Amino acid sequence: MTRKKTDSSPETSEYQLCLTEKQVVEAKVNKKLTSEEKIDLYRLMMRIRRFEERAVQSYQRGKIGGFCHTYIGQESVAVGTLSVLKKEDQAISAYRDHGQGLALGMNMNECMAELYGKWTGCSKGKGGSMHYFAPEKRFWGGHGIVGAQTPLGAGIAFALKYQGTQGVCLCYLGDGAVNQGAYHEALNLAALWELPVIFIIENNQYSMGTSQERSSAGNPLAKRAEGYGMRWAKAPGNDLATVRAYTGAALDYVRETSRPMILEFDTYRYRGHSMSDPDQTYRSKEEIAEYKKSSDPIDHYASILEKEKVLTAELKDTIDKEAKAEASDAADYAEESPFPPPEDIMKDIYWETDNPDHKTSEGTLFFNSLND
Amino acid sequence: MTRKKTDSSPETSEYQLCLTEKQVVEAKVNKKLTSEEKIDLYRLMMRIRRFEERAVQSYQRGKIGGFCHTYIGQESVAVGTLSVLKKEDQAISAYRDHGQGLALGMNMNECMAELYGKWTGCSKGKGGSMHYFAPEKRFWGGHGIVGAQTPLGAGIAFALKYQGTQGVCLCYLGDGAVNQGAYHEALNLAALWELPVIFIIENNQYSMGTSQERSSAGNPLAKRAEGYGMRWAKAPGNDLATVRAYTGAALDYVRETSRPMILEFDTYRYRGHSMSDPDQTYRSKEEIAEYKKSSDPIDHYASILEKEKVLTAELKDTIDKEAKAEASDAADYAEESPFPPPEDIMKDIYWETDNPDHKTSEGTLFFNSLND
Amino acid sequence: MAVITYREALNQAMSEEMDRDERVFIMGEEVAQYHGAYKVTQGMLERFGPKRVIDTPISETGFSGIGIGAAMMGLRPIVEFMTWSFSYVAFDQIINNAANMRYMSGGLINVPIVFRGAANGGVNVGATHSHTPENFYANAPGLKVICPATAYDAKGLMKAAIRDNDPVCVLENTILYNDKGEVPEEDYTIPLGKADIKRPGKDITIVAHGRAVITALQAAEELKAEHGIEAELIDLRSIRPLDEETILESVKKTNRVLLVEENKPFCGVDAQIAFIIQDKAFDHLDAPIGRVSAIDAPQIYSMPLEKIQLPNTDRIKRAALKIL
Amino acid sequence: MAVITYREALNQAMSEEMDRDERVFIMGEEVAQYHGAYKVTQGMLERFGPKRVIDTPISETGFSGIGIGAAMMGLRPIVEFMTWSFSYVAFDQIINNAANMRYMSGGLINVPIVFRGAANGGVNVGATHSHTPENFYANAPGLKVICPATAYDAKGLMKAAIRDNDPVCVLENTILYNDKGEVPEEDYTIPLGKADIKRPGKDITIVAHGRAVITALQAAEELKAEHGIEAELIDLRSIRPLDEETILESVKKTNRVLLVEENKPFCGVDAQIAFIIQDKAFDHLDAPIGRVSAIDAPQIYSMPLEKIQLPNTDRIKRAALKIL
Ligand SMILES: Cc1ncc(C[n+]2csc(CCOP(=O)(O)OP(=O)(O)O)c2C)c(N)n1
Ligand SMILES: Cc1ncc(C[n+]2csc(CCOP(=O)(O)OP(=O)(O)O)c2C)c(N)n1
Ligand SMILES: [Mg+2]
Ligand SMILES: [Mg+2]
Repeated sequence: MTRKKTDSSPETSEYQLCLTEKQVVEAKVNKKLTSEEKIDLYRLMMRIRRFEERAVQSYQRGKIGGFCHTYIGQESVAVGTLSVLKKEDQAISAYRDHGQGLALGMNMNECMAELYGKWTGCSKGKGGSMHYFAPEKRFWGGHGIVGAQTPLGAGIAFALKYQGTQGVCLCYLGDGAVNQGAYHEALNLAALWELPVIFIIENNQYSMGTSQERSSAGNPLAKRAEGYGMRWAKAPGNDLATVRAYTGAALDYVRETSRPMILEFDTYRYRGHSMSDPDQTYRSKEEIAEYKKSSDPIDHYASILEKEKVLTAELKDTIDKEAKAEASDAADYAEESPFPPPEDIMKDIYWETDNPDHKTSEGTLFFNSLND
Repeated sequence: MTRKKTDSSPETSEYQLCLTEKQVVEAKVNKKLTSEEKIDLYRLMMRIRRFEERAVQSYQRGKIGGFCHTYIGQESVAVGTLSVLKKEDQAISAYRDHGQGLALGMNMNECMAELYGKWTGCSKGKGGSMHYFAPEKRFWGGHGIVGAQTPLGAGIAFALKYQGTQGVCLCYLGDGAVNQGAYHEALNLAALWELPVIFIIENNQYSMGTSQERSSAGNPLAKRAEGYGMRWAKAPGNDLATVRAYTGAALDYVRETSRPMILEFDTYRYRGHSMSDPDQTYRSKEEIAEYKKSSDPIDHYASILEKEKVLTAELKDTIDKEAKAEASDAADYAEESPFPPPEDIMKDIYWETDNPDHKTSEGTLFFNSLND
Repeated sequence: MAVITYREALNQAMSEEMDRDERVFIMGEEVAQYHGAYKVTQGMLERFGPKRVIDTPISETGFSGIGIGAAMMGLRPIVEFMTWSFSYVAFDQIINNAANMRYMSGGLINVPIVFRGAANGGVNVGATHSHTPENFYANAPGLKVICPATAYDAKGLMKAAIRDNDPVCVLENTILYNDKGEVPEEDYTIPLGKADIKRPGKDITIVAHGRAVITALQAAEELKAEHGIEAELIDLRSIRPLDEETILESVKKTNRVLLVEENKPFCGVDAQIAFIIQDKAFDHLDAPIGRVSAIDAPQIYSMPLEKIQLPNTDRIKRAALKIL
Repeated sequence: MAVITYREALNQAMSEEMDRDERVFIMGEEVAQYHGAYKVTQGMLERFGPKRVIDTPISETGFSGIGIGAAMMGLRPIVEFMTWSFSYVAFDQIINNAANMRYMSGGLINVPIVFRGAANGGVNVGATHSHTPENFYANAPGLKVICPATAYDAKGLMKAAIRDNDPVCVLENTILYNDKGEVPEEDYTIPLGKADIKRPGKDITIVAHGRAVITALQAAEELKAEHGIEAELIDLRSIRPLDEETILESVKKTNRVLLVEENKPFCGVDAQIAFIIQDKAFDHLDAPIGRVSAIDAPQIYSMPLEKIQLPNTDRIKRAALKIL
């Protein structure tokens, strides 16, 4: 490893990374933003929002199957964290993955088509909403089993270190996922082996219908880091600048020391857990309305940019319209795209059968076929 | 639940339970001990030691199969902790379970016979060294999969609470086991649901050939409790009075509040991880010799009792001789006991087939038989 | 008889047993306040209170282990997996602690626990969420495994499972939850290990379990309508114990067998059934035993393709005709 | 040719592949400083250093997930389970992340990882430590599963597994580690999915895998000596992919089949083999296919009884004679 170590294991008082408001504002990653970049960030959040709103419509029209977990309300977390990544950095998420996918540059067409189960989807219609992938854009997937992506995230970090790069892996998980054994094992291994991974808890207050206090002992969740001698921070997730500042500071620390960290961002999801959640038993309509009104990450950023005179009412409108149009086009694209042909069921199972020229094994790999 | 709650979740500074030397000495559980009881405790440790030494011999003579993990060097932990239990309290352990079994009153015959794979063994020769059981003595077993007993321990506590008793479950695990996901889940659940369980980490410094620092990030191990808002303590495990004082204090707290705790005792194993561990790669002979000389729990307690004039050289000798004789008799008993008959392979699988009068199911439960 | 859904049947079974026996309780993710991800536990929190209807964190290893520990102590837990796919993070607890406990303790302990939840594909939730592990769990001596296909069976089997003194895995199916059927008002149980002939016939024996029973029944009707073939349809209901007798009797009558399941083929339940039939009714077979299973690929998301991947009436009829 | 142990063969295979490819590394409990619980990795830490020979905490879910993540990124990890029994705490990682990753990503990713370790009974370690999950893992499309029985096969198959671009589970056997056999000095691989006829014969086909091959070979010799029966013994070597051709050819010649495995019977590998044979060689069978598996109980500790529980020569001969 070529990484520099700047400190030994933190003293109790030093576990926590805290930024003052001033530090947030003056953070390098925020300071250096041009107006255009700010607008791009705003646009990205809006595109994610409009994409998903369109997906909701499509779901309601029966175009999308299975589970579909929207990210609406949480956009600032994906956009904020991923916007400060460097080229060699990587990301991996859970099933609520539309935000990360789009924020990493996946296009709406492939994302919408995946929801529709179409051949043109990012995973050829094989994965669906929960399983977006774009490795060439450094996105190692949405993953369906709660917490099970966290060892993978540590593994990606392991590879980055093994390969001698300076890259860091951002590994997202929910507030409910912290109680899976896999996460605990990943934390210990990452800390023990000094893997450059940042576990990002997107604390949207609920795991399905269960509030944090009904699922997790101890608070804040990120503080469990201390048990592993690991640094952590917790910050509001609806303010893009805050998210960027914390992620930037965390990335600096991790890049420098190759030590892992936990970042926890408070956020909120507006819709049910998935499209099939009636969302009636565990929180009030008022709670949702209140959050939307006071804390919506997109409105919040808009008002800042408006104050900064970076965003005009007109531009805001244009961005919105364009995002809606893009989402609508994506839905058309998805609609018009073909479903995978039946033979596709048997593809992408083994690298080997997909690459028959390099086949080395013999014998039967599949124990029935489409024609049986 | 009828338990009284005496406090709310502890403040950071209050997570840790610390006893001064004076408090240890004056602990109720230590104070009230009669000379006879002290001798009994001493005898129990010695009996465990001699039992295992005899088992080692038998293993070397090929009488015992598979894995056999001795507890030699750790006797004060089982004896100390279990000697302060009340009638309604329960215990469960990992595979290094001879100490807990004997300390809970299992007799040497059934224990030795189990090692020999004999029908007279506590588990009828079905479980072997790793799987001692004596539910009627409140011992819910040795368990072979690292960490997997910890949710069971929480479950036993769950039952104690559900049934409205004041009982507490002691759940033992090793320093290596803390890195299993199962343990993390058990901790969170126990804290969240306020289950009366004490997780006792027997920190013998190594998990097989891996030292604590090579397997666990963060230190002390028990401190991970704080992440779950849980109390903890760490104390030397070779001093019987200390072990008793800490366990007593922990039991009082847990009984009163129905909140779980973690207790960590430093201890040491003299022999290899199991009988098949050559014990050559990870620690020096000097390290072992030094510990034996300076910290042996039995010698240590003997010297205290000698100072207190409770133990005479003569009595010490008698106890030793008796323990050796008992172990030797147990080996004879085991030797002379029959192996289970072949038909026994098919017994104790389903309660139902063992209780044919109460059978409710029909059809085939077994898909081959001894006569096939 | 009342006509109720499969979901209601399960709910009634659990509620009645909880009425009957204080030691019975249920825990799992979202079973209480949310009334179950699939609403199987609707109303139970209100009826039995939070001591006996318990929401858990997302810690399958943890809470199934707690269930096993509590069962060792004499309680009778029902542990819901939101779906059985999530049991894979608790696999060790089920196999080693639930299944092996009695044996390792030389019979000193028994583990009266029910693990239950849905295990099925067909709802476009992709590879991670569509596992059907009845073959895995039935491989383990010490466990019992049942797969009810109708409301009547669901209730009777679930009640038997809860009263059983051994660990029982109940594999339900989200697609069946809304299916309605007649269910008697009075208390009844169905013994585990008793298959049910869902349709008598003489030309071919079709053996199925879980939702494959419903699909096969449809296919059988079509075989009759389209080809005049009378298929006998056996619903295993219980995988372990297994009603070999009913299967073999039917085979001896029809001499031809088709096995249908939603499992993946390699070492699926029907591999075992095929072995048993050829072993015990070899001379009665006029043709190789046929099998229709899920197509041997991870479960696909894409809606029209998942329909093809799972056994459907076309594939069943085609396979049956090949045998006849 | 050199005569080396099965253990040394595995060590050579891994070491040679690590020499050949920087991306290959090994991790697991006690693989480095301790040289492996069963000394399979003896000397590798010294040779390749701690970057590539890595001791792990007891966190099978964690480190197998790390292996999978690293493999997604293009590394080629070898993950040792001290025994495969301990893979049950990592079951989800293997099934969902290793096996399903390529499919869920529509082929964007592949996972070139080897999971290896011993999976066997017969050494008196009881029910929790004696699992043989080749049937479970081979059930999952996306995984490959091999079970070498000799030093030669172990080396050639292990090298092929490491070079393979898909996840491969290698199930070894602690009882075989000391077995010696001839192994060529030069580089060779054995293609996965190629069975090996360990003994030619004409009277009956015996199919086995893993240590059951060794037991069956002994039984075959005794059948010859005691009864003049010439059994043909097929060593599957690879469970998935499976060499159906070699099996079927043999069956067509001998017309009688006995399947031997150390798996528990219900849905064991041999259930599937039996299905395939009766499906594809129905008319060639003169008698029901026989099976000898571990006796259907959790693995017993008691030494003489475990000998009875596992397939032994007596049980194999008895079963063979029944078929003949
Ligand atoms: C191991 C496992 N158990 C249960 C589920 C079902 N499930 C999917 S998401 C979810 C809630 C997760 O909540 P959280 O981690 O807070 O993430 P959020 O949905 O809020 O983004 C549950 C219980 C699962 N996918 N995997
Ligand atoms: C899940 C699992 N992984 C690996 C093992 C093999 N194993 C048995 S004991 C042990 C070391 C445990 O060390 P520790 O927890 O410190 O307990 P100690 O042996 O020191 O009492 C290991 C790796 C196992 N039994 N279970
Ligand atoms: Mg959440
Ligand atoms: Mg230890």
